[in-house]
Amino acid sequence: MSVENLILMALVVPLAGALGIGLAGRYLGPNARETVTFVTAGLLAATVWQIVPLVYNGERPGLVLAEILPGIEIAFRIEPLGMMFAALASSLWIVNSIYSVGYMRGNNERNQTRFYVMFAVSLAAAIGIAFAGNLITLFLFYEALTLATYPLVAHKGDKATVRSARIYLGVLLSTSIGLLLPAIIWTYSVAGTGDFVLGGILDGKLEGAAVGLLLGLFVFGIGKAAVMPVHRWLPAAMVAPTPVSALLHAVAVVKAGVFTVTKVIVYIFGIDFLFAEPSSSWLVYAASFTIIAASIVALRQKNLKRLLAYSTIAQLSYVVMAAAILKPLAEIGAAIHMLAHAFGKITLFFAAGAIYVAAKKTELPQLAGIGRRMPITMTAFTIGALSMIGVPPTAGFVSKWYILAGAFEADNYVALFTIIASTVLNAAYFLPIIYAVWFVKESEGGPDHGEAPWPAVLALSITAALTILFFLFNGPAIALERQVVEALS
Amino acid sequence: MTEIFGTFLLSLLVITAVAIVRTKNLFVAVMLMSIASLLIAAVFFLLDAADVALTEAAVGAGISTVLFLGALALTFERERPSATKRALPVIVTVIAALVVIYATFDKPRLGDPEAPVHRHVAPWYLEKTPEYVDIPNVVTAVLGTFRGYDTLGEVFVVFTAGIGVLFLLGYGRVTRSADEETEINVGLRHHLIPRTVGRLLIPFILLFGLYVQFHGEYGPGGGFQAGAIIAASMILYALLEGERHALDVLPQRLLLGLMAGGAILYTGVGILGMLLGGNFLDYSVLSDNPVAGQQLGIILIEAGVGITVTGTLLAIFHAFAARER
Amino acid sequence: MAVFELFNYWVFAILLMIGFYAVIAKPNLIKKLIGLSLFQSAVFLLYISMGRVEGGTAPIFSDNAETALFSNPLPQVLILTAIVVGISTLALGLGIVVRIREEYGSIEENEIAEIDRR
Amino acid sequence: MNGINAHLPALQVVVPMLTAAFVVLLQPRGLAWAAATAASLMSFLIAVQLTLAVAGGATLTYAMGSWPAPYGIALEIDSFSALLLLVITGASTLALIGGKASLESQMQSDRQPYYFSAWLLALAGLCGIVVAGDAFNIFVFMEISSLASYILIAGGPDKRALPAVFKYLIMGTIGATFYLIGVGLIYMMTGTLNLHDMEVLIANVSDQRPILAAAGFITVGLALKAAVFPLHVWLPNAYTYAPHMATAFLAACATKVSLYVLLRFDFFVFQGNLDGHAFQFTAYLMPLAILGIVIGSAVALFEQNVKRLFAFSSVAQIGYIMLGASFVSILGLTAGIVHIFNHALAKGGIFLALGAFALSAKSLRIDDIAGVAKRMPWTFAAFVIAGLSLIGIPGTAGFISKWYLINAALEHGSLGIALIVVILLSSLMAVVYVWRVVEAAAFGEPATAAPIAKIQPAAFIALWTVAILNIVFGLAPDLPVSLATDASNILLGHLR
Repeated sequence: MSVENLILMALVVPLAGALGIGLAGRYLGPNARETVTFVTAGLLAATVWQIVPLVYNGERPGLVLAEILPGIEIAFRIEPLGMMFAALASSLWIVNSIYSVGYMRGNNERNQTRFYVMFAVSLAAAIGIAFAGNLITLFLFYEALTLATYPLVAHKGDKATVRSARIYLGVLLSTSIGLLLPAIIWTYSVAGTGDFVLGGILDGKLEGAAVGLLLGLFVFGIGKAAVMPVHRWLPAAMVAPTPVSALLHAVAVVKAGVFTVTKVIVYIFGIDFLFAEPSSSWLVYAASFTIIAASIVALRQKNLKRLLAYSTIAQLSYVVMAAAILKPLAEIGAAIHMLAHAFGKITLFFAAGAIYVAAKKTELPQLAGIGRRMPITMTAFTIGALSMIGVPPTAGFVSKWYILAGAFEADNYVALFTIIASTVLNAAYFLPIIYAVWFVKESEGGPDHGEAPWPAVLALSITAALTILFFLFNGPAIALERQVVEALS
Repeated sequence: MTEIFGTFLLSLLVITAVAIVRTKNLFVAVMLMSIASLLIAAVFFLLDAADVALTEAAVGAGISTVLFLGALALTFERERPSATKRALPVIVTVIAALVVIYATFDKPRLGDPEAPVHRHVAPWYLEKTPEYVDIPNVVTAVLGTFRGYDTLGEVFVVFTAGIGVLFLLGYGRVTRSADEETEINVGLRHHLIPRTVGRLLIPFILLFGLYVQFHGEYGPGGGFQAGAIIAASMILYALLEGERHALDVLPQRLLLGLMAGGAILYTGVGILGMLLGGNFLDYSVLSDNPVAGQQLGIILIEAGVGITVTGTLLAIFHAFAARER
Repeated sequence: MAVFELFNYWVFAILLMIGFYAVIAKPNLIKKLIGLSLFQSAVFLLYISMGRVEGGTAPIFSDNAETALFSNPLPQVLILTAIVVGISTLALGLGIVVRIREEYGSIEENEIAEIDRR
Repeated sequence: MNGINAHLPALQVVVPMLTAAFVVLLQPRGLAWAAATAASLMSFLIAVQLTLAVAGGATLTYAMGSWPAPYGIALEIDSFSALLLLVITGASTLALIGGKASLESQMQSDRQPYYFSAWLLALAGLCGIVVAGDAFNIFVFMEISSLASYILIAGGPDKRALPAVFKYLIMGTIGATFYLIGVGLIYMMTGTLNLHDMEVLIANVSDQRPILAAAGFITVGLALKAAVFPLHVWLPNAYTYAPHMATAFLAACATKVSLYVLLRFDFFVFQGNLDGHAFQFTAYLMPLAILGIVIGSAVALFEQNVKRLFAFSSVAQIGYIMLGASFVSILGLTAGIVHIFNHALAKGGIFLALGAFALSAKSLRIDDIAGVAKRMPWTFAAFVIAGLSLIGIPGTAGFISKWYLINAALEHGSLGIALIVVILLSSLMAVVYVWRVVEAAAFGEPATAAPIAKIQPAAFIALWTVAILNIVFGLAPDLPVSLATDASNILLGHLR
């Protein structure tokens, strides 16, 4: 199959899958529905992975779907960052689907068909973001992702949930319409194009404070990157069922955000152009502030999922900060951190969801001693937490290493300090949990329970294993991302 | 002399208008409105607009007065005194007045034959009417053929209004039985003098209407005026003999048929022109001789106008008159 | 004399304003329609006045005076149409007023607004 | 076939008009509906043919009665008219198909033949305005369409429709009469009624005061009919209490036709000839447009009746069109004209969906439509798509207009930036008011047991056609954009 068709397939498969899931859910019942989900997820991953070797070998396949207006196209072009993002999202979808079956059935959730349908649609949007060849295409799928995840966030449908979902949609839509859209239009009107070109398209077209302003419109317009103060939607999104939090709000949606930021920095501004432009240096400070502040807030959380949400905010800003260091090694670090954080964080969310299904526990103090009842889950949780801190042999160590190296290269002491401080803070909020889970005695009178349903356990085991494996076998991924910066010099 | 008379009439008109706005009695206002229409008609006549004068007299003083009275019968005769704020209306009115006065200073003098109005299109009509249409009344020629499309539109405006009133008020449901001695049933049958005089008048009015209809090519008149006049005669009949009798003579279904039929006739003539190789509303192809074709076309469309106007005005009148308060 | 030359237009302006005032200031719906009729009549006057030619006659050819000066036929045609449009609007407006009276028991704008607010 | 093609401009008006006369005679009401729909569909096909004929900037003229132009009445069709014709006939056809079921529930059957006749007259009137090349002819057809629209609105089941329509009648007649005064003043100074002729002759008028006054009267009169802020007061109630199918039709095209005349008149006749008029056009209309956008959206935020909410949104959207036009630039005019098309798609879809909701809810107050999404999921989905288009989410038609509008604003430096802020602000307000409805429909708990009704297949088809068109013209907006670009070139071509 030609690569153009593969790109199309990658977009069409989840959409067709959504339709199939809807029909199966309506007429055939839950088993058929979930079978369709798995088939779709498998097909999607297979499609995406077929493109990986091509990109790895230096090809940059593309496709123009339609020309909306003269010069404004719906076009796709796959480069290493997007390739990695697509591969990550599509692969983890399989794992997440396994988990979803366990979680949704274990919890007797309502409207499961809608859940699976919108999940598939969200994946299609995420793939669209990953493959987008220009700003407009990216924006299109970015908004589609926001809208497709809204019903997932509002899934429960009660008043509090709807209110949180309103914050979710309100923040994401208003930042994207109010800031990102003007930024895109500005870019088009200045550069005459919005295509992602290695080395950027704005060099020489814009200078001085305008650069910093445009960068600001982009960074805060991309609300999904959750740089403070536009992070409020992420804790709000935690009202969603855990599989949603896991795949979307630890991987697809938030990574779409930082992915977009990275892509804008690398392919729209160009890192050399930005590095030479002092008005853009504020971004490192904003990201640093977000990392430290979010970590401090996380310290004070009592609810496990909210703690994870704030941890995510901090980790996302790692990527933004790494991208903003504007040095090749740091850009690699940014890309790798997307992967590393994804494995670790999805594991943590899976674990949190498993705890909820098995024990209906959501608050930190309730977790004392739970390690004895759910050893597999809590082992995975521990691995995830260590990866967040950046302890070897976990994935988190690899990416932190690269970011640190990049910070040295740029002599960026703010970034250096931030990384060290946040590592301490991460340890400060994760280690007590790990300690309590394994070594504190369980309080009396709690429910008697074991592990969560097996699909959930299977899923979190896989992702925990991936977290470790990535530490050992990260060569190909790094080689892939190195292409982004090597082509530059 | 006519200027002075015209000025006198116009001054009267202004005074009447002020009185109309000031009176609290709506019946009085309607009557004054009828007088104002007659005054305007007279002014139009002085301004050499015979066709318009005739129309204004028939429509403004006649039909619209009847309609107002019909509506008053179904509502209230007196305006309620109210303490609404006058500031905004006054300001808006004054602004509009200033704009108009501002514009007036440059207007060509009344009756100036060198004014641009008279130098572009109008001479063409006067010059070409004998050649293309060959009827004496240029107004009818312009109305019927040169701007026949406007007139078609106008017929449909009338038709729309008829549809609207029937839609809103229904067929004028005459619900009581025919034997009952209500005003709707008996009209003025028990009043000897109006009945006798009225009955005598009706044939003459009808005849005059038909004259106006078919004499439109030669003198002032045409479908609209004739329609209004014929409708007036039938309205008089209805007043004298009662709604029920009038409806027996011209039942609602028939009126509806007239409404639509006239419009269809007019449009049909237009389409016929199209089928015979001309443009829409091109009458010259209706006959071998283009001028005869034009004349035939004008007679047909004037008939269409007359039919629709008669039907619509009567339908509207019945809708008001037969509605019970 | 300038007064006579432009008098028609001034009467047009005055009538227009009287009618306009009645439409927007009077709360009585029938009074509004009366005002509207006056308002439109003023415009008729404007058109017919501009069509007048001094020393002219109505634009109807007669056998004996082929060379006579005629008034402009076009404004007359337009106003014929406009008069008919006016009566049509009036008929529809009155129909609506009658229905309002049946539904609300009033034809005063402020009273109707009051009923609607309830 | 060539013979028929030559007559299409006339048939565009004649077909619905003649059918209207026949429809009242068709007492079986199903037949009246069928005839009306057939005529409307035929008008749509004629509009498509005409669009093909003028695509690329050609102008079709048609001499009524074969009389040459300034003496007889000429019809004139260019890209601008074609776009409007597509909107009008398309909206009418889809509303007729999609609204029948809702009309059955809102009107006794013996009144329906009149109603469908009035519908066709409104259609014919609107088409007649658009194809007209003669100032007075525009007035005549404006009156047909206005009188017919009054009937369409007065058909609403709620008694409040009556005062609403009366207000509309008064304001509409004032607007039309103002227009007539303006035309009269121009006629007095030039001696012609043909728009092209006026353009040429008006340049020779030495004293501009009557022309200036005429420009004022015409602009105000048409702005009244187009519900340009602050002359919009008739619109919210009229749209709210009209039968749903009529709201869908009229909201999609009625006010826009007046805007069309306004733009056409202004650019053809005034802007090239009056000193400083282009500047005045911008100076007067832009603030009104902005106020309309902001205030219309703001009122919609707090409105409890869903139809009224979207009626106020229409006031804001008219502001967008005016804003685009007030730039007096290719991009700006394109934005405004494209928005005429796109807003019709979005608003038409929304009102069609609301009509379907009304079958399954006690009323269209926001509390009463709670949970309607569960009863009518497909209708709801189409509603959401149309709503997104109204907001201007990429991938929907609404986005295209926003894109052009913002690009047009960017040409204006710091003023442009301020305008962009306004546009984005009102988009955000649109997010809020659309989402209030979405949230209530999707997650609200119905207070009382609402009647369960299924959407009729015909309504379903019409609604989804509109919804899909919203997406199609968001991704492939070639048709409206090229028509609008041609149209703005034509308009600006008259400025010399």
